[in-house]
Amino acid sequence: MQERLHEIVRKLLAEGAIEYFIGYGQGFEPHDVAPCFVAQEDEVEKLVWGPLCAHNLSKYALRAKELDGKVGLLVKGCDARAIVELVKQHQIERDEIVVVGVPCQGQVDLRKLEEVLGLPLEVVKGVEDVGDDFLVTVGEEKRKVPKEQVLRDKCFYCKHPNSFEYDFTLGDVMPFSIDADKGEFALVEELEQLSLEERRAFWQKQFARCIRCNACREVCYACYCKECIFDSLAPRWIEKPPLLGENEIYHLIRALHLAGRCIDCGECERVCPMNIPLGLLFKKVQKDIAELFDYEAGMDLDQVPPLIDFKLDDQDPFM
Amino acid sequence: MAQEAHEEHGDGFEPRILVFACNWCSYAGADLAGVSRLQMPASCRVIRVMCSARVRPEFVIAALSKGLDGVLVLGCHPGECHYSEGNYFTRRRGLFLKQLLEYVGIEPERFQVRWVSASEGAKFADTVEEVTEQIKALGPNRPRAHS
Amino acid sequence: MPKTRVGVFVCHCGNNIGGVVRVPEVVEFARTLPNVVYAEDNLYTCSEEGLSSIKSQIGEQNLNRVVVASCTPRTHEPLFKEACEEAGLNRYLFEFVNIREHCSWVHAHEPAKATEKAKELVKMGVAKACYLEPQEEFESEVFPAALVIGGGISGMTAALSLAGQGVDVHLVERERELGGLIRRVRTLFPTEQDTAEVLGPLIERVEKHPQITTYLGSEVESVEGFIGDFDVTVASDGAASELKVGTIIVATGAQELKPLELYGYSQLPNVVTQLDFEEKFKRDAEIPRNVVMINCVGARIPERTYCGRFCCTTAIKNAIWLKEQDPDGSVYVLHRDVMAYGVDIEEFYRRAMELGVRFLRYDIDDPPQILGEERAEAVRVQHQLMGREVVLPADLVILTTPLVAQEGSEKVSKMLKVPLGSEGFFLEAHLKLRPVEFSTDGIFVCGSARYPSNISESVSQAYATAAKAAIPIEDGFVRVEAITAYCDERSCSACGNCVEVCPFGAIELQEGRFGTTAHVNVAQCKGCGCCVAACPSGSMQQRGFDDRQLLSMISALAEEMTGGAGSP
Amino acid sequence: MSNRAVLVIGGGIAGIQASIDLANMGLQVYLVESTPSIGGRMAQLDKTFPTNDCSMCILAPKMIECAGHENVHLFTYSEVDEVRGEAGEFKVTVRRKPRYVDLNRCTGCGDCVEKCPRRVADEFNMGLSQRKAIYLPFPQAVPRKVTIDAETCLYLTKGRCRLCEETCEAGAIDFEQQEELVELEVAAIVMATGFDPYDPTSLKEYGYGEIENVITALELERLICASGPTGGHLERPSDGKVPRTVAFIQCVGSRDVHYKPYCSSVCCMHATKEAILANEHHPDLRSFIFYTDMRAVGKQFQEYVIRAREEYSVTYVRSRPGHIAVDQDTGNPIVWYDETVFGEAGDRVRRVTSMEVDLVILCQALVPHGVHREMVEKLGLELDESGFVAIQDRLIRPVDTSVSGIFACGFCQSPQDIPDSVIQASATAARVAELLGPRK
Repeated sequence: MQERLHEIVRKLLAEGAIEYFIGYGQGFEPHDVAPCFVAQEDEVEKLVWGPLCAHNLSKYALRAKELDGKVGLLVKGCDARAIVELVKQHQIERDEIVVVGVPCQGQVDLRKLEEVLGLPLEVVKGVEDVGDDFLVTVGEEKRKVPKEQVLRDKCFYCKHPNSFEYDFTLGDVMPFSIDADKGEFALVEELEQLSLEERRAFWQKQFARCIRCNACREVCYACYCKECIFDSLAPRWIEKPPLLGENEIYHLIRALHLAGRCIDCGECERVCPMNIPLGLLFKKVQKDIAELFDYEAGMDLDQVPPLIDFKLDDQDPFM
Repeated sequence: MAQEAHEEHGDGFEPRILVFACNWCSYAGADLAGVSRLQMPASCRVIRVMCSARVRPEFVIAALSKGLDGVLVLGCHPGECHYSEGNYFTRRRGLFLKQLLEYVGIEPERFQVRWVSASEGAKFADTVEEVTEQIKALGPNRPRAHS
Repeated sequence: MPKTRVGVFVCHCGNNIGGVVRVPEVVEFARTLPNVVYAEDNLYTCSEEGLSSIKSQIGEQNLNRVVVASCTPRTHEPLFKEACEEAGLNRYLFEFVNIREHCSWVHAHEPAKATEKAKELVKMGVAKACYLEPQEEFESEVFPAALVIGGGISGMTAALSLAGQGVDVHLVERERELGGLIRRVRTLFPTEQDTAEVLGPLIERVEKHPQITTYLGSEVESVEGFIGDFDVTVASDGAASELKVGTIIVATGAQELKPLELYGYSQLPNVVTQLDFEEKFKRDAEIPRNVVMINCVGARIPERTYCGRFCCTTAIKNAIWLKEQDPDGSVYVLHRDVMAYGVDIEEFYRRAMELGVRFLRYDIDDPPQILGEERAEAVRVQHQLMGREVVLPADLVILTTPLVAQEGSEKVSKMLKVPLGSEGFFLEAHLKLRPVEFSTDGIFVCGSARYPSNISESVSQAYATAAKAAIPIEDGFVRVEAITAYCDERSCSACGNCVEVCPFGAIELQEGRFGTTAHVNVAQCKGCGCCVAACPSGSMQQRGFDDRQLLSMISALAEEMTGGAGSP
Repeated sequence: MSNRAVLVIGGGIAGIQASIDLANMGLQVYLVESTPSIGGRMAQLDKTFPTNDCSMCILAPKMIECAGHENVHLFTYSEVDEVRGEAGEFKVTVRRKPRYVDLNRCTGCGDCVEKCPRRVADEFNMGLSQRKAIYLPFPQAVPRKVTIDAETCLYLTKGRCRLCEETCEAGAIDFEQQEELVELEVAAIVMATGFDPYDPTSLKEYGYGEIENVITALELERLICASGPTGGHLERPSDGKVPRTVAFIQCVGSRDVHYKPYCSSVCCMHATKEAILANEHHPDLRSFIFYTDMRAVGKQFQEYVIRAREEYSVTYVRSRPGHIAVDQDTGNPIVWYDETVFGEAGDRVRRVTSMEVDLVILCQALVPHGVHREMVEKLGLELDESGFVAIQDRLIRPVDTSVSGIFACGFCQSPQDIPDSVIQASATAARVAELLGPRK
């Protein structure tokens, strides 16, 4: 599949169809994959593909704005929804970018892997997808690790293994489900089962740990505002020090702003240095938007976002 | 005065509730309550906005996180908005925000949306009464702003 | 940017506020608030004394913000803004705090709490005031023509008066001819003239008037825009004409209630309504000998609580008419109260009695009964004075029913974005002092569209609307209150939320020096602030209601009452 | 028409509204008011039906708007002396009565009022309290300037005192002030002279003036008004005790061929309002309204009456009392009336009975204002049988008088409530505008 990718990108660059291509490349550590920009044909070999390519590269599509030419992008099924949203939110023109869709059978959650191995990630030399398992190279030996042990949470209920939004595709894979009976919102529902007090305690604990490094915001494809309201001095929505109250405002307002925009790429949770389970917050947002307004972000260019739309017969508990 | 102050504060916790009222219906309703001398708990502080749709959900989040005991958003009845559709957006925002707040452990009673028309002075008074009672029952909203 | 200097004026409003809220304490507290350099109390801040004090203090203390804590902004705000302006302070640097309707009046028995609340409200007001900015009011032109919806007596009068004042008028009537409801009436109260004598010349004047364009068999299909610049589509037999007008008068009238299922109406041939009577019997049909009228049919009942105002007059008028046709015939009017208010109607009432019309009061809990199978033979009713039942022979029973809301009122209401009241009639801006205006500028209402009114009353209302509708047109412009939305293009990333939510299509994404950003058309913006709440980055803001101002109020309230709040 | 000035006679709500509309039409308005302040009867009302809006609260902004309008020229404490000419070119002489106060200097501070030793009945409070000989009619008065009442001022009547002069730091007192005649040329005239309450003394059967606790509706209005003589505390005249039962008698002098044959139009609602307000003051207070027909014919009026009955313990008794006696010990009036009751057989029978109450309110007829007749003569207008300004064509020209160029609105042309007066006021503006033709 990687070869097919190189082929396509080489061709795009040769034809001058794109100014550069954004895919995944080897990071400093063997286990570490990073976004990789390729502008020359002879660089395409740098591009890699595998179970460690978690990043949602769609955010880089915004780069196209600054260029005369186009940008090429490698896009997983899940991330493709971001492309649709960016077009819907007038941030990019679809024809400013060339999308290369890549089929995906699940990505590794490095934190889980570290736990399962009981070893520091540094020892991991590589990971391959071999169907129901990952083949993890630890030092010299190769270890089979069942996917259900190390898969990212969001990959359990993967709905889009194939990119449905592409100009070129690296082929199809069968839709798969590790755990069919485990619904998309299973984890949220568990939390909803708890009492209000328990939920409160849970979230207060999480929010209290936030150091407001803004990584979740920086990585989010939808946080493209020229000036974020959290950076504005007048009005000053939150004070700088990461106090619980301020953090709560920060995360709840982000959840609000992502309502109808969050496409479940899971980047915020992945990059959080404090391991705050932001997925649980944003999954809830998706769940409510779906249940209240029958809306799923990034699926339909023509569907109006839920909070800037209304129906005369929306439910009305307010009397 | 001290005597009277004592009597008045005898009942203990008096919630501080922020009320957003739209200029055309709810604020007029609140005025009517006043003109009709309908007595109600001294718990609410009204901020006048032209339309309930002006109320950023961010305001509600901020107010509750800063420790106010409750937020009440009042608008014209659906279909009666002076700007024809504003309150439909208010309704959707309200639906969504209520569930989000509840999810992170904020009692739903602390954030409420109600429709009060210019002729519903009594309804305004009743709503204030009712919401105040509900929030009294919950007790103070633990301020987090500086914890 | 000069230092913020806030002046606070707290009103006793006689003892309306002062009788509950400890005003001097509030003033003391105000003095401790950030940026407050002056505070005083007034017996009546709205009195000339209070106003002149505001003016002089603006000078002496060189205040650049003024906060008045008194009654509701909905009545007095313009007054205080004027005062500020007269003292050279931009009217938008004024903030109103309501400590009467929202405080002293509703916490009359809790002076301590009311006083605390008043302080907090003042604190919030001051916090907001600190962020107020001077504003220029946008002036928009008024297109020199008016639209009158409805060609009845009200509509025609309004049209003629407007034209008489030199205004071009478009008069739209749903029916194929002018005249409205009273075309079906034979004689008119109080002059008892034949309707034709009155209506004929009026219609002729309307048709002849060079400045009136009449659209018969036509309906207003859509209305877009705002005072001075309404785009109107009128549909006439499939064909549609596009009009531009500056102001609009609603004169759509009302319709007589058809009391189906009541007193055998629509089952018994000789049970009719007053309007049926006007149409059929008062023309050719022979005069019945014994007539019984029943008033308040379908009115002043739980399902329809209101009084039809002039139905009694109609009954009296027709009773007199009958008596004049046949002095020996018997005419009974069964009523619940004879609403003969004023001079003329009372005199009419007395004349009817002199002519031998019998008025019997009936009790709603023991209403009259119609006797007879095929047709009404008689009416049985409790005679209150005699204290026993009486049976009145009847050749004809006339039911007096009220006017009910005109068909299609909802459509007009939605189209013009003006409200309907509980009875389904149009709801004016203020029952007492703004009876023919809507809260929406440039739109007025007269006649029975507003509430059942007799001809004289409808015509007065029509003239009143003509006066009001002509003024902006003669002025040639209106000022738009500066509470409109605006976009900070530097931070706008053009997500388009504002464009989507704006109910007036006032916002567009346009290329500008900061790339593609949102742009607000002030003339179209009505200042609801919908877009502001939908803007994630806070680039979209509303004059006089921006995020800094509102958030500072919230912070001011959230703080403990130590008095150091929400300052810039 | 070249002359674009208009004379408005009467500074009540009708005159004020007409002036504002005319001024907004770009016309020069001369507003002549006989008392020291505009505001008229509405200023005396505590609340207004059916919304219970505080009357002064909605009137005050109008008064200020009117007086402050660049096109309105106020002539308070003035009277129309003479009118000559015809539509388009009336010549009017206005007589400015001496106020003995320099309006440009007076700050309305009230120091002089403090010092003035002479107390007289306060007409604004229907004589229920006293004012000084130098006075401000009411707190929101426009203009907010004091006036010396020449009839009662000690210096002007007895030649000594001048305390006010000594007190006034602004030096505004001017005893030399003479009456002033001002000549005006106007194209049209609007008459809005309003009403006076009919003096019910002549209806001996009701004992007004004899029985202390029998008062009129307008007196009660002042008694329950926060700015009234009792600061809004409802007290009955005889002993200052709070009444628990109040009887309202409707149609006192109205609908009565011996007095005023017409219906005064507003009394049914006025009484209902006062009964509601009284009950708001004292929730255990019960009211009985003795009426002939309950003429609640306006928007929300029936609903108002229903509310009065259901929520404010108001009982409506359909009867016209024939006589009011008094219990000498308690001072309680006793209302004699006949009513319909059910006999043993369940049949209705009329019987005469009586009811002892703490206070009786006479809802007296309302009649054209005192200046009315004189004004009508000066203007050469016709009157109708009831003494109101005659309207030639009620149907099509409801505000046109018998003289072209002269229009009438409000109570002077027929009994009506505030909204109807406001409507007619605006209607006169339209008629004037039609007469004068387009601007510029």
